[in-house]
Amino acid sequence: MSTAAYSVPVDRQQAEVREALRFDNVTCTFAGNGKRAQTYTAVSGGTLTIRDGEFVSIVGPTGCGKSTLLNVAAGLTRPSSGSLSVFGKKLTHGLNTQAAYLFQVDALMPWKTAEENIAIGLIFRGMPREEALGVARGWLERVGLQGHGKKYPHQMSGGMRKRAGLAQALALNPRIILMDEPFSALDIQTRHLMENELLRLWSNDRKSVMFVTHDLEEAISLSDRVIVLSAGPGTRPIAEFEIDLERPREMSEIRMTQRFLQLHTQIWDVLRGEVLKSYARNRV
Amino acid sequence: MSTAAYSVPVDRQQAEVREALRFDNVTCTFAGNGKRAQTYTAVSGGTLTIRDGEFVSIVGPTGCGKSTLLNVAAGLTRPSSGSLSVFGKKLTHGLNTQAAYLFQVDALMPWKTAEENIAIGLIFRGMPREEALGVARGWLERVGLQGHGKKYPHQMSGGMRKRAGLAQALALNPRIILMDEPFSALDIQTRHLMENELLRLWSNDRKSVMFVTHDLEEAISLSDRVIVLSAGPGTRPIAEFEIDLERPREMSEIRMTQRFLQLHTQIWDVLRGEVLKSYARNRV
Amino acid sequence: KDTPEKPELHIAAASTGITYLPMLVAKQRGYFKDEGLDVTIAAFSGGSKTLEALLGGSSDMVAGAYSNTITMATKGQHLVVVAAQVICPGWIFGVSQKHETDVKSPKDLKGMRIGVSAPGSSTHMAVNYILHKAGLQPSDVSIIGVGQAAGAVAAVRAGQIDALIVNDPSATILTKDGSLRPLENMRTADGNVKVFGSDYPESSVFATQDFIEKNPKTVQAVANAIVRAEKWIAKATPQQVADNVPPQFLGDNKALYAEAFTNSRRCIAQNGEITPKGAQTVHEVLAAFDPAVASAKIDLATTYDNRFVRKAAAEVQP
Amino acid sequence: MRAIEFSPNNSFTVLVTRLAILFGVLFLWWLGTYQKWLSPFFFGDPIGVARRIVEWFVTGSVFRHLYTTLVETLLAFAIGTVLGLGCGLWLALSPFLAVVFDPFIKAMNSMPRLIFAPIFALWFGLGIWSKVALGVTLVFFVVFFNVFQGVREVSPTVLSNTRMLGANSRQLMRHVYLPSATSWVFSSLHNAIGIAFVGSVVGEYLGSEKGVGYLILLAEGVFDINSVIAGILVLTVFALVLDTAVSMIEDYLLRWRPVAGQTVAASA
Amino acid sequence: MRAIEFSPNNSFTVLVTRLAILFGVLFLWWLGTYQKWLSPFFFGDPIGVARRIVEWFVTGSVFRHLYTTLVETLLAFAIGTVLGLGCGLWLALSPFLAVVFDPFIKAMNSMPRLIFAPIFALWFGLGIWSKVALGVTLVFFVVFFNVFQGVREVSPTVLSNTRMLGANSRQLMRHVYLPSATSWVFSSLHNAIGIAFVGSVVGEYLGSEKGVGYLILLAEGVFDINSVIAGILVLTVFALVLDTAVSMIEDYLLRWRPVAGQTVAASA
Ligand SMILES: Nc1ncnc2c1ncn2[C@@H]1O[C@H](COP(=O)(O)OP(=O)(O)OP(=O)(O)O)[C@@H](O)[C@H]1O
Ligand SMILES: Nc1ncnc2c1ncn2[C@@H]1O[C@H](COP(=O)(O)OP(=O)(O)OP(=O)(O)O)[C@@H](O)[C@H]1O
Ligand SMILES: [Mg+2]
Ligand SMILES: [Mg+2]
Repeated sequence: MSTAAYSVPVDRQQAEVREALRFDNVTCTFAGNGKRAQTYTAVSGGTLTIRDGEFVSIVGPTGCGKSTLLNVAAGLTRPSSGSLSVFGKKLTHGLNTQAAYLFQVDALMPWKTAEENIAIGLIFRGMPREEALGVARGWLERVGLQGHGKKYPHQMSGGMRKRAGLAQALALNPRIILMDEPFSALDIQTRHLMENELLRLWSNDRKSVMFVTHDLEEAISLSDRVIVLSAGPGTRPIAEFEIDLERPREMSEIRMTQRFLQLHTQIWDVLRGEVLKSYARNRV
Repeated sequence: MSTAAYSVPVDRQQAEVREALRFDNVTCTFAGNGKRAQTYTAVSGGTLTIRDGEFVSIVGPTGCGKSTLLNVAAGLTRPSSGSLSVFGKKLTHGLNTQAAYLFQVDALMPWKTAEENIAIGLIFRGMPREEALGVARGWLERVGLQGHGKKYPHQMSGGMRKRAGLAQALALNPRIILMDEPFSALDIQTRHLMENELLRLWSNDRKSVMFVTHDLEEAISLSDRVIVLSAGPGTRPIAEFEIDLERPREMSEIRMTQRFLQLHTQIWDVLRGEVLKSYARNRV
Repeated sequence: KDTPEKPELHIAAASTGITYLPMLVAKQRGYFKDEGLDVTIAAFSGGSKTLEALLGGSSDMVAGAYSNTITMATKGQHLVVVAAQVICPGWIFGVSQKHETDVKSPKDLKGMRIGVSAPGSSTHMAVNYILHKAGLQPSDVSIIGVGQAAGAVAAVRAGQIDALIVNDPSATILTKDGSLRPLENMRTADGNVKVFGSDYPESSVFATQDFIEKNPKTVQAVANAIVRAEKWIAKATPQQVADNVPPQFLGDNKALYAEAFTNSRRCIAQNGEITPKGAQTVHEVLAAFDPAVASAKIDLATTYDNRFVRKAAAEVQP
Repeated sequence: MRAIEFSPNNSFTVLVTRLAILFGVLFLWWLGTYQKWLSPFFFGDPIGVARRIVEWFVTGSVFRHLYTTLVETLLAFAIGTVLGLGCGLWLALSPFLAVVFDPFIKAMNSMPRLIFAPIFALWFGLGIWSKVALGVTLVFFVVFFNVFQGVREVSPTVLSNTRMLGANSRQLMRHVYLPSATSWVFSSLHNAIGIAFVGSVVGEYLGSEKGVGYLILLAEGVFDINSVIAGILVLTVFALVLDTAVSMIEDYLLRWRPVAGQTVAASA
Repeated sequence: MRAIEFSPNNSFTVLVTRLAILFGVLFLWWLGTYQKWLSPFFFGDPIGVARRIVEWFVTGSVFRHLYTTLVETLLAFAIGTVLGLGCGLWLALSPFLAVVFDPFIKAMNSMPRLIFAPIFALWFGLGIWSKVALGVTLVFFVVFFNVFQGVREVSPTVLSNTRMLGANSRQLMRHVYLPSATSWVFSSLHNAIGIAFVGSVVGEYLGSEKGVGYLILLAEGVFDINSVIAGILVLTVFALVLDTAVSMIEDYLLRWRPVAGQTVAASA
């Protein structure tokens, strides 16, 4: 697939800068409803770094602020304080044009068919329509949607929409990939196939990936590093784990290895604590 | 919680009829786009039964037709041929009023806060507003959303919306519960808490549950019976497994038992075959 | 014959009723054409709209009330009548059936609702004048604009107004079935003199001074056609008249039209002239209520120009 | 299930019901005027109206009037829609200007435009353009308010996603705002068609040399109510034709919509 | 970042820009008429207009006219909105009737209602009710088309969910259709306010004994263009007041909406 010619402009500083994304003391406070309502601080003092070419997974209790962090990384949410740097440059306004973002919720254009949705990003980058549709059809096949390309989003199942979204984001061949639970609506087998596909793509030219998931096994088996977020409100990264499993990895096999189980237990201990804390805190 | 007085009217035939839901040779064919477009048969000749008080999980490759079956069970989609019976009565028009349905996608009313959303079903059943809000607050706590009751759906995270939807459906105390991947957006720990909660509720008065999931472990650990669907198009149930694990079950423990792993392997073999078939078929 | 400077002429008509017959007949019988003019008559829903069209430059001439030239003179606009179409306005001022018994003369109208074609129009002025002569103030009555057509008829019949000033054919319709009992009849020379004391020029054809200066031949051609039509009308039977009105100005009720014509024919001018006395009367009527008119120094002789019609009367054969 | 299915997709039943209503109303009208319950002076009579319409078309006298009015209406509709769309999009996408212009636009919308007819006549002459201008001032606002709101209703997620995919503002317009606002636009267009006709007829009614409004004005002056009604009916038919065209475009553009009853019936 | 922030939330900049535009236009108007570029016959002059307005309010002569027009407008607005809402909801929820009535409604919308003024006068008298009737026929369609479309745009999932929760049709209406159609309704209301004013003024223009339309007509009859403009301006101010009230209700009802820039700024 020759998408490279249409990919996002390459930053000059790339070679020197080793950090794809850098969150500096990021705080996100949301306004409440009404005038006298309390604000809600979802993320507070979040400092973390995704190095260039690194695959980082973010795990944390539900509702802690993972999607919020991704929105900040994409430039869609401006932090209340703190800053985000993309390849060393502060992002003060506008979107993070280096990144592709797979949203947690459906975000396909309902008025376009699956293949048009996948092709549209390429068309935005100036690829001729026919060529873009050709590339899109290749992607459809890769995410197992061949034969469903002419369906509109409302005619697809939840898992199919997720996969179409995945293809849409990846087809752009961006330097940073932000993914919010991309595989949660898929059955395990399909999920493994997708995970393999993702890793294959990633290892080709080492994109920087920020990957949010609830599935700890998935996080470990895919990542270079797993970051655990604390329970909200005022979420911040509380633990980091380097995943020193060898690459290339085969999804269905790696989960049986000794080191994997070890890491799983370690991370799980931290994570469980946070979840219980979150649950308890909500329960009061 | 005294929701019983407001629950759906109890069918007279209940005692005699042993089948909560019965799909008789159900076929669902969807129209394509445009005049000359092909139709797509998602489900074909689907025959299955959910007995009264039974907890049945449905698994199958993504996009095979699980949500379609649930829609038929809810009376939202009318099958192209075949029929659905609810407690022995054919459902020829209207909705299945005995059932509560937790949708795969977000279905909360965006103009109501979390607690209003949960209370609304009770209000529809004639419970005074204040009382209903009281019950709703109880449910908020049970699904770990205490303190978030005044948030509108767009202010909640994906997992929080899912849990609010769960509370909304369960608060009605219906005789049949239809659930479409209710826990897929939750972290494992929260998921276990929710699963336990669901099982506790279910065991209280043995509702009939039709539970769609991608997580085979979840399916096995919750259910009385697991039904595997074939790959689409023309999906039909191809295998059934009685889960003879003892109840009550504790989520975090049951997965380690011998019988569990045995069942898992059995079901997995069938399922994997279907997924691969589905993937291959799409790949052509 | 001289060819007109502006052969394509647009005339804006404030109404196309009986009092505009000379123009309509001239058009239908081809008199304009005979003078080398291609006249288009644009119908407007009131006098003020025609003036706006004239001053805005979208019409060349106006068929409208003479009083307009006086009002406009106070605004610094110099309009000149070149041919009168009537010598009396052709109005009936009457009371509705309901008040037939209690209103015997205009002074009994105190506190009542009086319909005019539109507030501020020439009918409104005339009503003011009539009331003034009867010793009433304008504020003693309410004035309602009801138009001259279906709206006016409906308003009288439904008893929504107590008195009405209206011209034909509405006047004929309303008096025939007794819905309106005339108090003043300005369709006859006598009735007209009783109200105003003299001729009362109303419907006429005018243009801006500018236009007349630049297009004397065109104006002459118009005057010729109008005078010729007036002469023809003077001799025609009502049936002939009805047959010589363009169908769209006639409707499908020729009998009604003929009857209305019979009632109003005394008003149709015979030679297109405006008399100084008549002009004086109109000025008085306006001056009684419009302070702008009362205070302005207007040389009435400049508001009309009888030269064209006199020349026409001398030359034209019906 | 029932002998007759009152379903919107059963075009036979729909047609029959429509005709029943149409002829019912016509009959009541005829009866009312025939029995003098309704004054024929105001309500004409259906037979006279029909005769008038036939006469118009047989003699062909109506064509130039009809042509004028249709041209005015179509122009007003087209120009008003394009302007409304343009301004609606433009302001919806520049929040600052939207807030600044808000009171001015609302003020203009609340001005009785009829009163400007003379000014339009001044600027655009007595021909079709002054009527078009009047029509445009009516159509514009109907479209404007809906487009403005429609653009703001775009799903924030779809919008964010498309922006992340690298769309520039022109592309956002074409691929997100316009498709998303389509149903808003068409809702306003259905209204605007009628309004455009009203605009041209009223414009003609206030002063013109031809057109159906002119016919109506003249007919009113001589109490020819049948011609008035005939004029209105002829226009109405054209309005419906135009509306059908708009509906067809709408159906085409909104073909991506979920439709009720998605499953194909067994018999199909 | 810049010295002046052109943000819609900066109410000072907004106000200044608005005033600048307002006075700019007034100045151009004044200059145009003063220099005779614009004919004072058609455009009056701003100072004369201002003097006229002051005079009206000082002598109080305008109040009974203003009162009449406001009452008519409010009634037309209220009745038209309620009817439009009612019919829109009703038809949107009965697809069969909607399809059947569709051409009739569109036909009625395209009828030039001005021409019915005599019939309204006949039915409703020459008092305020005939003007209200005229206004209602205008407002109704604007609201109707939007409500009708708004109801059909309800998210199918939310609708299904609410039906599964056991809502009856009245409850569906109240808890799903109405909230979901709210932005549609309000979009039409902003338009309808202006239209209601137009309706009453035009109605008065066609036959009345008081009201601002009457004032305007009277002034037009004696070519007092300053009074015409003064009348229009006074009405416009009231239209803006009414619109502000509608906007406030709208903001309250739509408080559940996601707003842009959800995070609280550091300084806040
Ligand atoms: N616009 C908003 N207004 C108010 N609160 C918000 C808003 N958006 C998010 N929040 C709050 O911020 C917190 C974090 O939300 P976020 O969506 O980032 O969670 P998450 O980690 O992605 O959870 P999940 O795993 O369930 O998707 C939640 O408590 C949520 O209620
Ligand atoms: N309205 C529709 N029109 C056309 N095809 C449809 C429609 N709804 C569903 N389908 C098709 O039916 C098939 C089954 O869809 P369904 O949503 O039931 O899958 P699912 O088993 O729930 O999948 P997932 O696990 O991804 O949610 C899919 O191939 C889908 O494309
Ligand atoms: Mg999230
Ligand atoms: Mg599904």
